Amino acid sequence: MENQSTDATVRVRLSRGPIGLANPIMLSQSQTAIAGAVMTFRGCVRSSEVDQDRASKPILGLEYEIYEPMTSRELHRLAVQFATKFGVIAVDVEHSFGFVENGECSFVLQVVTSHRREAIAFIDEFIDAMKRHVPIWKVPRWGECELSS
Amino acid sequence: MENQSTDATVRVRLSRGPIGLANPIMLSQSQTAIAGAVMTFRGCVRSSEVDQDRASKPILGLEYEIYEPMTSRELHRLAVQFATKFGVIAVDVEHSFGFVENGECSFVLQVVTSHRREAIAFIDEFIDAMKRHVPIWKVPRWGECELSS
Amino acid sequence: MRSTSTNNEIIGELQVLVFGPQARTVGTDRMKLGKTKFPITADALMSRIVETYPNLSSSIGVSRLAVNHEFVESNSLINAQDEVALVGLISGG
Amino acid sequence: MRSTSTNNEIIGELQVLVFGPQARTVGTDRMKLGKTKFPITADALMSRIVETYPNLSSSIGVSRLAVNHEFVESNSLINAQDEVALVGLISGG
Repeated sequence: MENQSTDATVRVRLSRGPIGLANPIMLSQSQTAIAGAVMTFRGCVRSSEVDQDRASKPILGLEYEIYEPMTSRELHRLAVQFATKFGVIAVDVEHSFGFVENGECSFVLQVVTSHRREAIAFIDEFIDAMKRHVPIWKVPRWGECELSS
Repeated sequence: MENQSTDATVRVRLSRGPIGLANPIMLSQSQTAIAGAVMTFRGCVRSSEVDQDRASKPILGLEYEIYEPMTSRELHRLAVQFATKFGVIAVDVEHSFGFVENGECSFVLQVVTSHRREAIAFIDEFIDAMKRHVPIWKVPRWGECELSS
Repeated sequence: MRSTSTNNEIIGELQVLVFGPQARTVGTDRMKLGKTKFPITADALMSRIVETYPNLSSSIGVSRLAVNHEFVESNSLINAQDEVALVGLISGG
Repeated sequence: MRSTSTNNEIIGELQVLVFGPQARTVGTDRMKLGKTKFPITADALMSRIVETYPNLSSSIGVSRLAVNHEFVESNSLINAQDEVALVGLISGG
């Protein structure tokens, strides 16, 4: 857990429910001058999930749980770590908590770099690390009739 | 130049001048059901370019030249080729021609896939191939006073 | 957290937060481990969790403990006043 | 395209489209190669281009010919009525 510094603009947000189209990252004039690549990744909820028996079953959506403030802290820590590694200009991370219906998006990652390769590497490695280290859980809300007897 | 077919929705456009925020790709209901990853790459004009002497010099922007209909055809051919390779759901390619001022964007690539890895691989390989095969040229408009004697 | 102290040794109930699919598995979001001797290492606590909640045995291997919102190593010591969370089966994105 | 035919051999001026930095280098977007014998291979045409426009010698190695809007192999034959373009120093994105 080394202490890292970066010149990158890093923003992390957790939002209740689905995330609409992300607001573009605002850049300063000096950042714009060197910003050659802007990449956005949106993770969206598909209409089926694999259940415990490895069968694909229809879902209504996913319920996301977080553990604040650890979730925000880990997202921020990883954003700074990989922004430093790849010389990123700015990064914006937004993740949902609560229910996200299928067809909607639960995760938006935006990154601005000088060149394409750093942007691609940042997105790839950040998401890998997020899936290993950031306390975010999803629970499917299955699409079949739930008995309300 | 094999004849390839794909189920992907492929759209290619060439636009005069800078490209604003891209319109999101419209998906059918069956496409939305399996769309887990939406990636957007924007290529933007930086405020300096390397000149013939390998020195970095300020520019006002870049003048893009195309060679129609070959430019569109090659973009479409590559989009179909890599969409097929990576099982892409939908892809949208937009490239500028004419003058694009620095700070503005000249290229927007959007791709929709089921999972992140295919989206990243598509963007990486498509852009590599574009830079090798698609007839698009850029000419810097240098930022220094041009003598108009 | 109720605890009793004897000769510098604290014995008490430890609550461990649990989330997502694991919380569904154990039927609570707050596991209770009675008569825990503090300090306890993370490793020893993991063992006690599985003993007490055997349904977690299939997922404990991919789980880590967070103490006061930071991941800890297996030999870290956990004290009675710490906030402890089981972080397993995470799946952001 | 003006051309004269003698014994199935066509001799004429070939125009080759050129773009971007290479067009700036040669000072035109339409290179003219007089007295070209058709058909001519892509390879032979490349040689003639460099002979006629020696300023292109540094970039011809990264250039290809497109005939009727498709890239061609080095041994492809180019005829008098074909539209020919030099595609080099491209840099989309």
